[in-house]
Amino acid sequence: MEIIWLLGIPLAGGLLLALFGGKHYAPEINSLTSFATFAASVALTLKIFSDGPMTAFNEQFFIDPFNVFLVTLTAFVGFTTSLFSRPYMRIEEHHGKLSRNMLRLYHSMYQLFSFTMLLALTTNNMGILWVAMEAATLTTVLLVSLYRTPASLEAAWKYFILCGVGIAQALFGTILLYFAAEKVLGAGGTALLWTHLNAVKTDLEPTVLSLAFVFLLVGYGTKVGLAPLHNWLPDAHAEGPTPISAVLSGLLLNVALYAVVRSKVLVDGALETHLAGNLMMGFGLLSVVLAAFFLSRQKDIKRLFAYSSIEHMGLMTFAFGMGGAVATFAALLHMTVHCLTKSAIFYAVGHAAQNSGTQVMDNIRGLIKTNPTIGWGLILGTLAILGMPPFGVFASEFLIITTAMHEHSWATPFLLIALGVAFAAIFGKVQPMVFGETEGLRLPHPPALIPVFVHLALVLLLGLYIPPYLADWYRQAAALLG
Amino acid sequence: MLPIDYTLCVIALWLVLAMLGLALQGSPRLITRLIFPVGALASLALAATALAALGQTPNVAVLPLGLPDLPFHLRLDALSAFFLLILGAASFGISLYSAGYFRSMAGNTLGLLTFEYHLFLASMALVLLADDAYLFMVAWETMAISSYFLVTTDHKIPEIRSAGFIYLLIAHIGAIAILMSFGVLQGGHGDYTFATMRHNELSPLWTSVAFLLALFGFGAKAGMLPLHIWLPEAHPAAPSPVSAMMSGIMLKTAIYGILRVTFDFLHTHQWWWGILALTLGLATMLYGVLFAAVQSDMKRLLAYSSIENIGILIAGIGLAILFHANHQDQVAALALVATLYLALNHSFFKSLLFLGTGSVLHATGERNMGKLGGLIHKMPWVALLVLIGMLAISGLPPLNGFVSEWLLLQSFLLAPAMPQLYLNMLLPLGAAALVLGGALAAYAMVKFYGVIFLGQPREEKLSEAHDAGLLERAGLLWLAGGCLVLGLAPVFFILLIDNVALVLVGHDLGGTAASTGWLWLTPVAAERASYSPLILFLIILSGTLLTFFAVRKFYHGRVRRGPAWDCGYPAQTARMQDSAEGFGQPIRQIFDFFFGVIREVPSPFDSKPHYHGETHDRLWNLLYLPAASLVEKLSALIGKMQHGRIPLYLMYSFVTLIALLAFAR
Amino acid sequence: MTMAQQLINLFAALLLLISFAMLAQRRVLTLINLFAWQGLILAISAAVVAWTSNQHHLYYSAGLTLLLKVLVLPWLLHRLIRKLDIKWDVETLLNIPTTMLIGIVLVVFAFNLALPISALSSTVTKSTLGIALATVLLSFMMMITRRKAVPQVIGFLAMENGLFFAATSATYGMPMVVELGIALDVLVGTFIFGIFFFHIRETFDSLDIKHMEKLKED
Amino acid sequence: MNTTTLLFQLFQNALVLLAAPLLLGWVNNCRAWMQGRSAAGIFQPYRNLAKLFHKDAVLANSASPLFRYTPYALFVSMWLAAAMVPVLAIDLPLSNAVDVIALVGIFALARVFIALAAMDIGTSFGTLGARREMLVSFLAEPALLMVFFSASMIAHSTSLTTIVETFAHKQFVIHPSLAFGGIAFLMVLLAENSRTPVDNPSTHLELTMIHEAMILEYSARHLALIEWASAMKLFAYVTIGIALFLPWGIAEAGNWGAVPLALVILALKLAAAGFGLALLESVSAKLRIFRAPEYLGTAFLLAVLGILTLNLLKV
Repeated sequence: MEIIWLLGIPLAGGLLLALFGGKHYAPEINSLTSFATFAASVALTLKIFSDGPMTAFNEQFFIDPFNVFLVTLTAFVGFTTSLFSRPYMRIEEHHGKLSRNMLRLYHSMYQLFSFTMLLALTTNNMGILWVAMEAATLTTVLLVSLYRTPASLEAAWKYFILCGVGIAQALFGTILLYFAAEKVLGAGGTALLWTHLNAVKTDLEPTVLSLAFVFLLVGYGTKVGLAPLHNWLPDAHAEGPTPISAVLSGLLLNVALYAVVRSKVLVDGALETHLAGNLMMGFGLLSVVLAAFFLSRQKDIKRLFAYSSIEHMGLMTFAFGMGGAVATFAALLHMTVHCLTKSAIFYAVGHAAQNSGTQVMDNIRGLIKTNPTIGWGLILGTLAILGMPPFGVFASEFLIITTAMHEHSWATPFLLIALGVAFAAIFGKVQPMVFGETEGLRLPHPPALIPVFVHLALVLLLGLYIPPYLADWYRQAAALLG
Repeated sequence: MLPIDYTLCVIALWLVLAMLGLALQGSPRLITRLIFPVGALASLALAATALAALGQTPNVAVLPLGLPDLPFHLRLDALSAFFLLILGAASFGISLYSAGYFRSMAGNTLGLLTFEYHLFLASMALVLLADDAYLFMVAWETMAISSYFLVTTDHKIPEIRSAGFIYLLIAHIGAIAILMSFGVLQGGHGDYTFATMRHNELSPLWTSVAFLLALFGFGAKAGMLPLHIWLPEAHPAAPSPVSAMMSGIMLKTAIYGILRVTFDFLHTHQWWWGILALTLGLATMLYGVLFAAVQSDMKRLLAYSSIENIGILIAGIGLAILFHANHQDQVAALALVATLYLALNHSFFKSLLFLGTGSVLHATGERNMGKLGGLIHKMPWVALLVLIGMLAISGLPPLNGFVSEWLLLQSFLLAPAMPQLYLNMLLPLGAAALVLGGALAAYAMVKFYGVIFLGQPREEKLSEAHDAGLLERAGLLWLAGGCLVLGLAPVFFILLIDNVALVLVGHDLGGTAASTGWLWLTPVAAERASYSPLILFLIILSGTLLTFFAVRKFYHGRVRRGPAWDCGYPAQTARMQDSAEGFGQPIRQIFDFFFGVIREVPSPFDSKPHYHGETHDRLWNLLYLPAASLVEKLSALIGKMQHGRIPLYLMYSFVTLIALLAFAR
Repeated sequence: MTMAQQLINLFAALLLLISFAMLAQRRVLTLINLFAWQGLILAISAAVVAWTSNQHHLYYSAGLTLLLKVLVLPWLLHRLIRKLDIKWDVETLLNIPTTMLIGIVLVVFAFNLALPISALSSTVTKSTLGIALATVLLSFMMMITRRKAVPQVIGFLAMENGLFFAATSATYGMPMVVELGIALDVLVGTFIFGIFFFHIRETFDSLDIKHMEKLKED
Repeated sequence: MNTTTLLFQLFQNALVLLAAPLLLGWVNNCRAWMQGRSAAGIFQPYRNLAKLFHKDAVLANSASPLFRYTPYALFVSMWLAAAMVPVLAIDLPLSNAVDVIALVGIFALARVFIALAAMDIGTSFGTLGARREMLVSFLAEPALLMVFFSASMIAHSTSLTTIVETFAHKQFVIHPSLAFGGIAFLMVLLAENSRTPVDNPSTHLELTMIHEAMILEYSARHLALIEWASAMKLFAYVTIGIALFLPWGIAEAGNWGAVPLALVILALKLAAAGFGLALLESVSAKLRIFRAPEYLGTAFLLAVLGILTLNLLKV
């Protein structure tokens, strides 16, 4: 029942906004819808929390602790981002960057996008999962090119082509999965249902599944932004409107990673080997290291943080790849804190860029002077994302690194060096933007900074104290993923 | 209520004060008149608690915070207690001083600063109490961040910004090393409480790895060669009370860390660790003091002198390790006591000196010693109190600096024969280096005091200089008094420190330290070495008075004032005194291979002669720039990957796919 | 070996042939026609599979394919090309013979990869999986080698065809809901491509993707 | 520590106080003789002091209290230093309160004060003198300490009493380490007491002077105290040398009967030492100030070498 609300609200909202999205009250509708979605997700969560995993609509939907926590997270960040996008988009409009029609497109697509993500998370059907992922691409690609500038077009095109091709590989993987499954489950509808696959995973044909996983990994991995498949990511993040960058970084990547992990569970069941894990660890490590070194060359602030997202997704992938209770726990925690922190950073970055009329870091200076809250939000968020205690990112990184230390000690030097380099690069660039002298202008509308500080407060909390119910929630999820 | 509960209360109070600081941004008077004094009292309470806890058995606490499987463990044993004592005692003076010092600061800046200041205090206390890796790292990095923001308080100045950046970067790298060290220490149990680390038995290889990582990590915070580069940048950049706290207290937390890991977690010691620490320490000391002697910025000078003292501390630790590894525990205890005592002393006199520079800065707005001078007439209080600190840091009897140096030299001298023959050679060399360092420190300090406070004012504006206010004086007095007391009655404190030595090396000086009464300091045995600062002091004092009145009695006390004679040279101006550079010139000449010197010397025919000289740290070019450029090169290489062409990107995924397929089947 | 099997294999061979042709083809219009032919063959093979293994939902997907890939998409592309009057020949990044050689290597690789799998297949059409994979890889190849937007898109759609072929022949088609979803995505995707063509066209007044190499690490 | 020892301590205090100028006078006399000048008589220092004490003191306008009270501190610390060296009898209560390290510390204290006082007036010469003094000291001090260390390593103690006791009791053994130490000590002695080759007490030539440059601004009783202090410093150094390198004939602990004899022997030793000092000064030329570091560095290295040989040869 909650599922209908959960999926229905954004869908309806999307269609509604397709009509009224250009009106001046559209942002409020947008936020309201997102809030309703969030409420639905909370209801769903409570339900799951009280009476365990469930399936719905003859098993087409499946909710367990793993995805329900992602659902809540997605809905929450979707909501806060909509709050942020209100003033942000107003200011963009005020600067004459956007027309009414563009706003209409933006608002309706925003809702549809969250719909597709929620669908991808809640569905039980690997095929639908694929469809939803593809749809997520389709809904965002036009938003990336919203400004119609050459750069934004180029970014969108790359995003479209690369993710399209990638996702096609994922489809092939899904087909192979089905191919293997129908031997066991027989042809027809049930053979793609994750629950059923999970039940029989040990009987699935290993050779097929290993191939299938390769395709799935390459496919969904492209959307996760694993190096060397990440090339669309910085462009798309940099050129799209900031709220979209925020949800892309904070949510879409998580959802893609979710898809990978779901497939990994099946494959691990079928193969005795640790193939899937090793592949993921390899990709993860590569992404972390490459991203870290990319960081120091960035000039555009949003690209900078896009690369940091790649780094962190790599870290999560690595952790999931390691497997085991602690590592998975850490990965889930990292998903949460990274999502919160990174979106908060993008909020601050968005206003910072508007404030100084550019995304080029050398021209952004003295934020603390012109707009203290933005400045503090940015620098605190940066410290948090760099894994500085007492923020939560440190907690998860602590767990990941310490686990890596006594399970794959060879990997830790790379991780740590990468973290060090990333720190030098990011902090060296952010500090002069925040501090120093400037004659900056104020914003025409008051910036939305409640979301920033709400997120940062949550991250801080998670660094100092993880509420017990949240903890065993993660634990259950970790147990599910094995 | 156990001592640890009291300490926790103090920490909580500090955190509350921090919050209040943010809340009361509007009313600076309230902040300076209320928050800082209360914080100071809290410090005092902390010091008292620590003093009480020094002799007691360790007591522990667990807070329901942190990671679900790893809540915050806290533990208060003699070692923590001792460093908490340092924290409390020094920060009492500093907070008192700050109450007066910051009164002229703008409201919102002051509010933030108050927040960071007390957060800094609390985090330092937590570092000392932490009993699991997670809490330790959290507190450690919080300490780094809060101090970073304190350093960059005046962030409008580019130098200060870069200083802050370097500081935080090196702190972070150090933290990473520390984390790795903990990772090694927990030895695969996956349990990160210190309790397990204490009981782990690691293989010699891994113990060495852990030790080296810890030395690196904590050394980075302490400012050990070659990781000292941030210190002379960051400490001067901060507002003086903060500099005082960083130099006086924060550096000690790094020493605490080294001691904690080396003597508490690692049970079997390799004697070469001792050699390593000793050499590094002495090198650091000489490096620091040489650079201190040639500085012309008074706070940089002090910062470098902090590097020197840190060097001595590390050398002392190395000595202790050496003896401990050779099972000569009594001498090891002696070396440790000396080290810890120096740590205590340094926290007093270095804070005192930094605060003194603060007052000078306040009164004149000038950090360059070349523009100061003659302030003893304008600010007698500060001059007197700083004089005490300066004598103390130069290691002159009967003040406290001398006691620790004396003890350290004793532990060099009383060392029984080592199994490793060449060590017997090396130790005297170490002693020689130590003594040389001490003498050079005196040189630097005479320069410091003489150029700032003595002579004639080098600038016009110095005539407006005013003495420090009441609260500042109170703070300075407390610290100066500490220097005196620690210098005159060392036996009490050494008996306290003995507990720490007992905890660390399982042996203490025992009764012998006070065998011949509290008046006499006899570390081993009366006939081997004894020193009674109080008697010495009394004799000097009474002697001086005696002579003074005797001269008055037998002759007269008549005095006339007149212009300085100066060999009858008529046209004396203030510019003819030695500038700071001038005073450091001999050092720069003798040890020129240490310094990268840039000088513009005017030609004899200049109509407007202009002299400019600066000394650089060679290591900067030798070590840090290459590292940075290496990273640059690497990222340039990797950057080529992102070539912007779709076919190329498609090719990446294509190749990846093919490769994986080939790999997977 | 039954009639149906032979038929399927024949179609598979044709499919492969066409994708090679596309790889080699220079002219956009012909490319589109080839794509249409591919779609047609797909549809028929789907129908045949449906008929032999009387899986009824395969008829629907066959019909869907006919509608979408033979009629709608080619028509759309034609209209586009007429609108944007792009009649030029397609320059490739690699010269054709090299492309062909690599293509052959790919095919061999694909077959090797597929052998153990199709050995397990219970369907009448075991050997086709390799061909499907080969088609996918070839279209991928094509996307890499073309430097104009439209051929790239066609390559993309051809890849979709390959996937579809795998779905129908190797397995007896995915569940209907999935099929529909995929079809929807393809359709929407093509529309969006269309929109993009116009945008790109009006911004760079050409559909050459070499204009779109600005965003990079320099 | 009983009353007798206390009394004896007072006696030695008085002795050094009075005998120090005498030694200075003696050295100057010898020098005069060797350089063929007519000597002023060995009591000249006393006359100088008396004269200075009677004069009115003149202070520079910019003089601070530090400048004014330094001479007293200087005087007392030198007195203390001289008084704590056991040359007549072994157990001096003071030398328990202050061991060799502290002794060096006291010298350093005095030096720092005089240097500060020199900078206080803010004349070019004062600062110049202070700088040079510190330059000399930061090399001389370690050298001196190293000499002490080699001695105290032989005696396994840093307390002067024990050291002297050990040496006095040992039947005559050549300590090669002490030989090095002896030379080093001699060099330090010359440097520290501002005599040639490092400094020249009898000149006010700007470019060469060190000690004199520092006390240029002092007059009358302050100057007198300083002069007296430096006399006692010389005395202290010479007696230290005697105590370390030729302690024989010193009175045993508690054996007060031997004190008169010891006194005579000491007088002879001092006379010899003073003569030797004068000889050295007459035959050696003053170094350029920039050479001083090399000279003192040599002293330092010699002292360290002494310790190394001590560890090597175990004697």
